[in-house]
Amino acid sequence: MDMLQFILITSGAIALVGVVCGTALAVAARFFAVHEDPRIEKVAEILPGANCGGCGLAGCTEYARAIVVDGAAINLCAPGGNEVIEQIAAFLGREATAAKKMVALVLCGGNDTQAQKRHAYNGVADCTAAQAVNGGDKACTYGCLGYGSCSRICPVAAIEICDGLAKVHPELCISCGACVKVCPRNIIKMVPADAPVHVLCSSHDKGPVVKKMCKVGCIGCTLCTKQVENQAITMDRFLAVVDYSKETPGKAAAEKCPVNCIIAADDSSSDAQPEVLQNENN
Amino acid sequence: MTQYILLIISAVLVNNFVLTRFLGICPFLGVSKKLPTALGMCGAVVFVMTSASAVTWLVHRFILIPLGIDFMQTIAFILVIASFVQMVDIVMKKTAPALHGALGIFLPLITTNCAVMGVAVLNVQLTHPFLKSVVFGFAASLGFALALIIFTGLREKIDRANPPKCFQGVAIALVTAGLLSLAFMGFSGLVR
Amino acid sequence: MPNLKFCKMKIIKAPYKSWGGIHPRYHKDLAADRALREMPLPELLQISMSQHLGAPAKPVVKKGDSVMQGTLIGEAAGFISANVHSPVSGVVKDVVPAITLTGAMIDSVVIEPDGEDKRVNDLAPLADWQAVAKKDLIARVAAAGVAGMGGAGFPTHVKLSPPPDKTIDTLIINGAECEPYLTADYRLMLESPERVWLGVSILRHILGAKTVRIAIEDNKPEAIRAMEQAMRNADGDVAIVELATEYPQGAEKQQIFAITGREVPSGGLPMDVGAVVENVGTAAAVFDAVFEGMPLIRRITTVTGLPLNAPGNIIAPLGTSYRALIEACGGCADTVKLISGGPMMGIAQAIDTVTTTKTTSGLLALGAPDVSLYESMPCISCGRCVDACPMNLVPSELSQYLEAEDYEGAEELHVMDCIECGCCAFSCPAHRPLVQHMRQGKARVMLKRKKK
Amino acid sequence: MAEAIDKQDHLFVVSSSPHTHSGASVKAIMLDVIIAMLPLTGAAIYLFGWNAIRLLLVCVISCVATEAACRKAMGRNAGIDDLSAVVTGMLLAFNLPPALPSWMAVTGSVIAIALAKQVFGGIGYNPFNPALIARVALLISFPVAMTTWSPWIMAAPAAGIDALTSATPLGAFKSAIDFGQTVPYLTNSTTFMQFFVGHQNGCIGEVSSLAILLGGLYLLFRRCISWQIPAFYLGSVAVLSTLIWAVAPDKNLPPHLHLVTGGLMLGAFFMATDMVTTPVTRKGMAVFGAGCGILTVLIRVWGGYPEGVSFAILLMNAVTPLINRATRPRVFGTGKKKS
Repeated sequence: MDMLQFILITSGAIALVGVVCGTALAVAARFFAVHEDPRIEKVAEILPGANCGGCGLAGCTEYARAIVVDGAAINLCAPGGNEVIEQIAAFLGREATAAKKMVALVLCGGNDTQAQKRHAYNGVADCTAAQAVNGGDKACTYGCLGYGSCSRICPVAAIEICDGLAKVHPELCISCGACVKVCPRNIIKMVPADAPVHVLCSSHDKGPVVKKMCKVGCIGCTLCTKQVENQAITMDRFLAVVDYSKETPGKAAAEKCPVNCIIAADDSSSDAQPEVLQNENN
Repeated sequence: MTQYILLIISAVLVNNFVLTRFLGICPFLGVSKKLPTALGMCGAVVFVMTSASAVTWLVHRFILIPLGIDFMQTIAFILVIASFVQMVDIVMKKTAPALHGALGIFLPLITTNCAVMGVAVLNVQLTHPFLKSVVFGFAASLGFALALIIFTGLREKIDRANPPKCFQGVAIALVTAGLLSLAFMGFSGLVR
Repeated sequence: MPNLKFCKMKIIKAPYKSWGGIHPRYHKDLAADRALREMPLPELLQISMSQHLGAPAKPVVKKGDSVMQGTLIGEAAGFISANVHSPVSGVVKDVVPAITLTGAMIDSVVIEPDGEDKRVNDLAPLADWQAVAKKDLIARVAAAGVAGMGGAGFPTHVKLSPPPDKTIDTLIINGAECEPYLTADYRLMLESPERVWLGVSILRHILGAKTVRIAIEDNKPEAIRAMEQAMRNADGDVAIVELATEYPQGAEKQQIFAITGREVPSGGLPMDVGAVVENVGTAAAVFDAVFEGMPLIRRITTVTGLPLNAPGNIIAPLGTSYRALIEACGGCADTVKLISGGPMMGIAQAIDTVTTTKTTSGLLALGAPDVSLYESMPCISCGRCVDACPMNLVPSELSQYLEAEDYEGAEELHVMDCIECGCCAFSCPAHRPLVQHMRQGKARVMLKRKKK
Repeated sequence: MAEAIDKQDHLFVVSSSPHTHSGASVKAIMLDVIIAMLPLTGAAIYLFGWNAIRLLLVCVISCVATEAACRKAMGRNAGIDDLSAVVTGMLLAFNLPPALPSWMAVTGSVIAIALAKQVFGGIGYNPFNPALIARVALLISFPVAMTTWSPWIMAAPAAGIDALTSATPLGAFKSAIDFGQTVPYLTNSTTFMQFFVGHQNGCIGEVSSLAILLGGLYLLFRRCISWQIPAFYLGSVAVLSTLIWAVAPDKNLPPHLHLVTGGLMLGAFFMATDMVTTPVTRKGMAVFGAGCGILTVLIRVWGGYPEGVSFAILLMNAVTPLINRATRPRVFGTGKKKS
């Protein structure tokens, strides 16, 4: 038996096995075929794959299916940003409609040194749990409880608890909105990342009541509303509220605020937002 | 009959594929997070290992040996096993899409799984006759299934444990697998 | 009424043994021998519109109105809700949201009593209640704002109106009072057993229940004797059931099982097994509402606890502040924890200006030595909670699921069947806040179900 | 606890109900286990003298030190004050042969605490019994040292049985069977009582069934352990060994000797009853005990090792989560048709 013959037999035999197997597979594939739009997979690949649920669906693949099959809007993926929107638009031949970059913001400034407690809470260290036990331990019923439900649910660890107060790091936030949903006191809001001014308080209590409970709570003095034009800050039941659709520099308002619960863009980076993320181990 | 029973005990307990021979670790770690998924994996592995050991034996005995090309054993076996796994994959995608999704990448990974390959090669090495090969393949897959099911139970406990950061995830799972294999040492000498 | 056959009152042992349960230290001796007494009228009463389970009532008075004892001040808002009446005559000082015992902000009517106790007679006494239509009796119970006095405060008229496809054959009157410390029901049975029994007769008449069982734990022999005496002329299938002294024998589902052997199905109500359970206090309130035309405007509250100088059983008007109650019992030193209700299921209070409601069966002050703190130690799988759970759940496993926020897994393990009795957390050597885990799990599962 | 409250100033403590507690604590349970081990400690010292004291001290000290070091390294606050490391140390010492070098005992202690317990996050999270993991690891790593049985101290030549053969009864029996020799112990009627009080070779804590029973009864009385595990463990060993013995009486140990030799008693009362690694339901505990018994007999009679208690318990530890899952009690109001 010469070498060539041997090689031929070998490859022939293996090929035979391969053909038999291949045929069987082909038959099986025919009988058990599953039809799925191949574009779903492609769109899912474009999406960031964080599965954060910010679009309102169970995960990136589900969102991809919604886009391709149900024609859902393509600008719902906050973590992906404009880049992803453009890619999907190009792939599916749809129009790209950019969304404004939003970040989460905790509308409370009352940390443990500035806000009073009403009782000594003992139990599960979780905001929802603490809220369920006699309404939470912070004296102000609008204040951040600081047990970190938002920080635990955040998929990118962008929320830090400092001195009993949750703080969002805007540069890390992917605006999935998970924290907004989980907060039992509904004091986390999505705000435009470039908004110039924020009121860090959610209390609708009257001034004297607020004053008793918190050093940095909005007392409803209305001074700030007079510092801005076109009603970018308005009063709503003793609380100054920023209308983010109107862009107004708020430095003057921040300076006038007697309780310092208003922060304006140019000093927010140094003062209001701590730079270093501490390692949350418990 | 006795030899088959001993063969089964040996392959399931004494020389457990996962815990004593350390074969098939990849799906062992990969699909041990939820019991239903693990059970699905067990079913797939039992099917693939049993039928693959039968077919590889036939291929080896009636194609490779007569042609004198048993050095092609590895390639031929991979071909056969890969087709089997692909078959399971296709069928499962149609009949049990949820399970298919849960198994994910680990289903095709049986293809190159050393456990399946190992049973085929061991059959050749130990010169098992046909029936014994099939029984051995079946018993080995049962051993894999036993280890996987036990480990899945443990995994559910470990996933709620609180190991230090550097041990979280697969590391602690491997430690546990090691301890489990330590416990399985007790069966050594059971079949002499 | 059917044949008046005179027979001696039957006292039977509970025929079935319910599962699980614990034996806490009862401390009932603190207040058990203190006779019921009224307290001096507080300067202000702050009556919450959320006196009961369900929707808070709608205030129907405004600042400056003068009210009399029994004037309707809050109107039931919906089917599961109850009327609220003024407990005193006086002037409405304000209608404002105030913190209730659960920590929620609910509209409350603040009344300054004038001390004259003039009474309004909106509800005429129905001495011949047997001649009154059942429908009208239920309407009377609803008008009087009667709600369950055991602790949950479920509006009684709702319980008395089961859907037509449910037949109620058994009426159980709950006098078990298995909560440690509390003696309000005990004193009531001891001092006015006739009121209780007549109330029971009215309830029985309304429901048409063949079987009536008065359930009392066997650590209250005097109460059993008093009730036996009051019920000596009872006819039909009526008996006092002596329950074993074990917490939670007073829990509805466990009590029904101990007495009838029937299990209220998972997710179901007692009426699904043909039973209605009413507290002895509710029975007395029904009697007052029907027989005397008196709405539910006050209740017995056991004010107790080791730091308290003179524990007692106080008949207090609704809206009495906890501080006033404590002062009426001689004040106390060094309260670390103030609990509305008993130690097992009561609600810890943040402030003592909260006021009593129809459900305030007790006010318990705990000093530092009695307070055990929860720690989040890991579960050591001792299985004591499994032994203690009267619902046969596996609290250890459940709490770990809930800690991992696996709410679907917890739902499969029947977290919704948890009755929050506290047996698990009581017996947990790792001091895990098991009940809190369960509550959170239940809340999450409810939220999920609502969304669907 | 009191300090924590004092710090709270005028604020009331608020927590979810219940507001009262049975007073049970992990520490109290561990203390009870230590008390239950006192008769055992006495017996070990009486029988093995200095070696027992040495092993106990070495194991306890190194276990506690390892635990403290691990907690510190991991930056976890809860330290060694729950006494669980002391219990592990004592149990490990009881599972070691008297002449084992101290450094091996230290190695075992480190394995028990660091590898089998703290790696998982400490007490409550470990899936396997730490002391048994250490024993098995030592047995596999140092087979000679772990099976060198220097005889108990009182084993004067006058003793009725041959205590100086440097083998445990189970080991001597197994090798006798293997080499076709005459089987010892089968004829002597006083053997059982001698074994029962502890006159046999073996690990320092496993020889005296009497002392173990005393401790076990204390644990049962204090409700630290449930009766199901020891009862079903010993019961299944008794039943199975009776059956096997009845089939071939000359080749197998009689059941009453199975019960008092090797680590069975220690295992049934102290090792298989470790709360963390055993099922939580009563039914599960029964299954666990029975499983341990079956595996023990399986390994003793047919396995390569003369003794199977450690392996049996570890294997059952491994299936504990599955047992828990399978033996969940029927929830009130489910499963039964409403009446």
